Amino acid sequence: METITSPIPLFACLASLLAVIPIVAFGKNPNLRESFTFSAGFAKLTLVLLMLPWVLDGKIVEFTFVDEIVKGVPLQFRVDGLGMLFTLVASTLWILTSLYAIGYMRGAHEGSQTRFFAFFAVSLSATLGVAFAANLLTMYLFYEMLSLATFPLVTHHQDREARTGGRTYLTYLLSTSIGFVLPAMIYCYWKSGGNMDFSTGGFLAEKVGPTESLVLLLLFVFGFAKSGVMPFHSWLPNAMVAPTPVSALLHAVAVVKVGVFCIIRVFTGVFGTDFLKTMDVAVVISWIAGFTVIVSSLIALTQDNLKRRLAFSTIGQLSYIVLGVSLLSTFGVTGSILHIAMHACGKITLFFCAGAIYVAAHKKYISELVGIGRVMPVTMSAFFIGSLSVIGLPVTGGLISKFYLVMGTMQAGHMGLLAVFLVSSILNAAYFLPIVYKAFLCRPEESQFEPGIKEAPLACVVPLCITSIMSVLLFFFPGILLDLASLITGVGN
Amino acid sequence: MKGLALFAVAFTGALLLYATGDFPDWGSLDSPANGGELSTHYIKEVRKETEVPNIVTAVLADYRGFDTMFETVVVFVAGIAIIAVLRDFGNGSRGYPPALANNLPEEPDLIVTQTCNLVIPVLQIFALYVLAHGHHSPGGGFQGGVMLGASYILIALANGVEAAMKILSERKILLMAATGILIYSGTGLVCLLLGENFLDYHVLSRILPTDPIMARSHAMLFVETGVAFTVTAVMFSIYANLATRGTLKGGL
Amino acid sequence: MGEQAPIVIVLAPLFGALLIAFVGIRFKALCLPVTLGALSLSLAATVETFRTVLARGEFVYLLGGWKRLQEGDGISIGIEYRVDTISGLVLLVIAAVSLLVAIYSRTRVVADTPDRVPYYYMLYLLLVAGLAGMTITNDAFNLYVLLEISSLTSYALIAVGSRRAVLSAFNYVIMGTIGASFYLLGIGYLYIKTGVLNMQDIHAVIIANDLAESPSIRVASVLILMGVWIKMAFFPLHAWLPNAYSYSPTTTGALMAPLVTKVMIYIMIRMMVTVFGLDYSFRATPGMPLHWSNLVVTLSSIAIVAGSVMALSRRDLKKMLTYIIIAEVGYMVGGAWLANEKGMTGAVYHIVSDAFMTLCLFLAVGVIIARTGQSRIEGMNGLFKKMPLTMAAFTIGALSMIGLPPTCGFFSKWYLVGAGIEAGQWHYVGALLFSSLMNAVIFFRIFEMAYFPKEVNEAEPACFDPDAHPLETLEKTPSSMAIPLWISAVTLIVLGVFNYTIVQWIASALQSLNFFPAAG
Amino acid sequence: MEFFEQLIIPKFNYWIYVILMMIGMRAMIAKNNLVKKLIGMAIFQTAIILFYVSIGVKEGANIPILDHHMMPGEIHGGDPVVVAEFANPLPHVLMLTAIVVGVATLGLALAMSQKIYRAYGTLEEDDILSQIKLEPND
Repeated sequence: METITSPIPLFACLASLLAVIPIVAFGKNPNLRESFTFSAGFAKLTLVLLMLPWVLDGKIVEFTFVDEIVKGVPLQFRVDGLGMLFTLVASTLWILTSLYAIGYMRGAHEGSQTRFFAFFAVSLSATLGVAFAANLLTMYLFYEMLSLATFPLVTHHQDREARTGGRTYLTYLLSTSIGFVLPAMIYCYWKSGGNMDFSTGGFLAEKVGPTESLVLLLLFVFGFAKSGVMPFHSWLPNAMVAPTPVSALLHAVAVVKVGVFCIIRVFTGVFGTDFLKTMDVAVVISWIAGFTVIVSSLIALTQDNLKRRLAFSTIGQLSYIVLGVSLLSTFGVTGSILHIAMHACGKITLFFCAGAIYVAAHKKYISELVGIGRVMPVTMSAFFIGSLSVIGLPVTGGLISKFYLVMGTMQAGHMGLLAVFLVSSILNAAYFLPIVYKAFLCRPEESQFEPGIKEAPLACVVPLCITSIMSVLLFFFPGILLDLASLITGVGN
Repeated sequence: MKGLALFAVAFTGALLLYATGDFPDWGSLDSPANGGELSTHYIKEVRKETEVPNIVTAVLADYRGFDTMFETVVVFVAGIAIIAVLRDFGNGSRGYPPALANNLPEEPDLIVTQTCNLVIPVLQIFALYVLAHGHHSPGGGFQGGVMLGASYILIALANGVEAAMKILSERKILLMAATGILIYSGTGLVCLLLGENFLDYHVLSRILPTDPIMARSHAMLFVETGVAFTVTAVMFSIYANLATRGTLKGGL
Repeated sequence: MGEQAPIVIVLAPLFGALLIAFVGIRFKALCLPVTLGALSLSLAATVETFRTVLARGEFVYLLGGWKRLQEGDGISIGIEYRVDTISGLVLLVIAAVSLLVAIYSRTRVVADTPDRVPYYYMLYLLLVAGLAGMTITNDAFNLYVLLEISSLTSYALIAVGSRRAVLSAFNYVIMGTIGASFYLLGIGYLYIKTGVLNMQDIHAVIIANDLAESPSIRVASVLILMGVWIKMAFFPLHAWLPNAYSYSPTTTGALMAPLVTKVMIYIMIRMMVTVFGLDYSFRATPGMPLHWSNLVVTLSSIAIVAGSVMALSRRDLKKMLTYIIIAEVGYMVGGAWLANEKGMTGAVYHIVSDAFMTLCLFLAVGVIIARTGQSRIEGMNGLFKKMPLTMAAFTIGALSMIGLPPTCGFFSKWYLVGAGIEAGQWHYVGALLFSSLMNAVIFFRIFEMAYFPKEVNEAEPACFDPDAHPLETLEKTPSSMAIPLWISAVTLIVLGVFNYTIVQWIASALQSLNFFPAAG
Repeated sequence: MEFFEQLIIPKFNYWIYVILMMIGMRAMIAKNNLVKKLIGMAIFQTAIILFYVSIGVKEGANIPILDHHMMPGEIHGGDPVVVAEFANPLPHVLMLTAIVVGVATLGLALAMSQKIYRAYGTLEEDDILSQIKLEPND
């Protein structure tokens, strides 16, 4: 594979971080401030797109900050297919979310917007850092940075509820990353003789035994608690106290996807799927993930708060990804990688809708949404498309990733897990479709809404339309994603 | 707590006694410390290397002169530390009750003052002798300094601290103490400026009319004088501060 | 300067103190400039020395020009200075920290001790001279003298504070004297068996005469260890530290907390490595029920856990930090005794990083006290809004304490945990992680308090010792306080990113020591 | 008896120093009165001085000052120096330092105890502690 040394990954990562300075400096002038957010967003996307052709050609873009931060391990960025896909999703959705955030924050009259946009930008930088990280240490660095940068976002309202939510948030994320990932990482460093690079297809391969592997895997899977694998999931519903744009981008795309992204890296880069196949340990992870899928879906059914229901749904969907990669089959891994993108588009649509409903009608609970489709038809149509994608029904992208996941399960020969997919799909349908049903197909007298209520501001509605359209488009044109995914699995070229 | 203290003490004692069995016998000539190369070198070579018959002085002020410089600094530190901690600068330092007034007898006792007046000059001259003759007999800067300091303490005892402070005021004390160290470290610094290492006295022969070996001997006298300055000043200062609870008024 | 640089490191503060004695008493405004000048000179000399050390490997300076006997191969008859990369690093830390704190002290010393400013700065400079001298010297007894200088000055620097400070200082005198006397006694035990005082000579004689198994040397090592442990506040012997540091004036705490314990740890390492030798320190002793180094590592695990738990239970910022120091001491002692090269490297690296972490936090707390008049956690409501820059620096310090990348605290933890795994000391690894988590809880509790407004926090009415802190508060943070704070915060990240360079320096000094694989 | 002959009689100085030191140390740790603690400290430090000086003793030796006829500059200069005739000078030098340190520490500690007395009106440790308990603190 050809390697290109270029500072573009650095610039892409820094674009949003540097934007913090003008954002804070022009905090008094909201329009100017937001214009910087946008220019940073477009700059970032442009930089990412610049690298896309290289990556699709099978080349690798590298940038090294520090040659050896500890012995044998550089602080380094390396853009490969997986990182590219994730970056593409995150930076595209950031622009949309920024637009949405402007509408939402102004519509809901939130305070401290400068701080909000500043930390939002920092979070994006950290996300890109994780995506580009060339080794475990670099990844850990940005992973922790993301945990901290999102804390002020989660606790944005600075009220008592926010404090509780923020406390849970950090307790889970920090205690797991320090308690589990850090020792596991240092153990890996020691075992591998000072190498932590992802590119070699598993730097721990052949260096650890089955028991060690299992323990390390468990430490990593639970340690990257952003992935929401049970029992370390409950920070996610609690983080829903955040303003909706945060929930949308961070807790459907950036933060949680960073969690599963890290786990994918652990499987592919730390151990290597080929090495794990020689031992029968990854199936333990599969079953833990499978358990999470079912249980979280069941919990989601019982939630009345819309955002909480979405949160539990997210937990389930994340575990799809963990499950897929832990199957170790090419289809499974492909499905996992695709699902990052597909679920991102679908879930962000749903969150956007939840936020739009809140801005327009100040409703948070599902039981209050009867008949809302009549007053907010655009929003609820987008919601419908989003839920189709999450359930995995045509004509949305969710179907494709789910298809690969199911194929992967069959390829790996775990029929029990196949049942998990089936049951959970039914459950997904069961907790989403009734909302849509009641929103549109209720009798007029049942409707809880006065006709006076209108759609949310344009800045809110446009992004959610775009993301829902993207969900559909991804069904028809998944090619580029498949190409990127195949770079990792090594199939299809 | 008391039990714990007893245990700690007993444990330490047992530990120390345990090692005692391993020591060379008391007064043995060939123990590592007494018969070792270091001690032997000092005794044998001191006359060649420094021309000072008093080996203790030679080791103190030359071989280990750097130690002694910091010893003097210890004295200096004690002086300023006591001032910094205890000295009452008369502005009711932050909420403490003002220091208790000392009840002095109206008149200093005649017999005591007269006796002291007789003793003090002798004491001071003897102190100077001890200082100056430190090369050839027991004595040196510390001993001479302590005696000089004692003479001032004697003045304070007889006539009250305030009377003594008229002779040696607080400002003078501080200057004197600092001058002592300056003499010591300045001697070293001159060596350094003449191009040799700090405290390498032999190079002073370039500015003193002597050979390098005698230069060491003379330099030792300088530094001992410095020590005496500091010790004198600080001894008196400690007494004056402690005796008056930091007020420097009244006296015992 | 070149060849004379090592002595200038120590002499500059000494002459600075003398200069203050001559002119500072009358012209109080000159005290601070003199202090800054002396410390800058000292820093420059340290840098020069360190550069020479990097070029040559080590730098020997003979005081009084007394060469070793037998054309430089025999024993030393005078006192010599010896700087290698490890002591050079510690010297750099001392010089840099003391200079930063001196800048920081501009408004504080006048506020805390208005009537004794010159005395304060004299003691300050002499403390720095003592610490630097301890680090640089190669003579076991000279070390004792400088140890006493640093002790006496620190007693006084603490005791100039409130009345509680005097009491704490008194306890410190008692404990410190026991510690220093134990050290002195240990040197005596070494002297009686070896007849020399130079550290390398002691080691050579122990090896040559095969004294390692003799009871005197054993007892000497125990005494010296106990002595330095008391001085560094290693866990069961820590009782003097929290009060002494928390009731002392701001500047004193900020100077002593980063330096004194760290220098003592350096002394311990020096004793283990230079005087007794690794072979002696880490070898299993026949007839001892416990492995010598295992025992110490176990003790340090206990120290780490105990320090963290005690820190958690404090409601006063300064007190809490002092207990964290106690836990951090456990990190370093344990690391040094893990009996492998990584552990030693980690311990030395942690000396550097912990010094700056502690400095950063103490400086930040000093600013908080100056601005709010108190240091209770309850009183920190809404501080992020009131003083965002200070709190940002505090956050960096706290993150480093917790051990998050890319701060230096992460990397010292990285090396120490790695060494613990390599040595198979799982309880030590566990203790380190536990302490990280505890620090996370401790600091996020503070962040939470400072981030959320008062009505959310339901703060208890803040109560505090009226004479512990200045009651008058500043309207804005003076730049003399903000700049050192920020320099220290940035240093934390710089030290983290360039940790490998530092570690290579440390390794170059450790290279000459043949670390053998840990037994058991 | 053998025990006495081998361990105590030839080393009695060391025994005495240990006993003195333990007395001092116990006073330092366990005494309630601050000044008594300081007296203990003085005993403690003096015991160490005794120990060091004991190291330097040589049986039959004189003080470590050379006679003038041994000095090279004198008329009879260059008489041989018999090492066994002079006590070991080094411990004396070291102990001069220890004495000075002892004085300095004691002086400073006394100053502190005076200040404590001024602040609390007592030098009994438990009285002071009970006063502190009444104050608001951590």
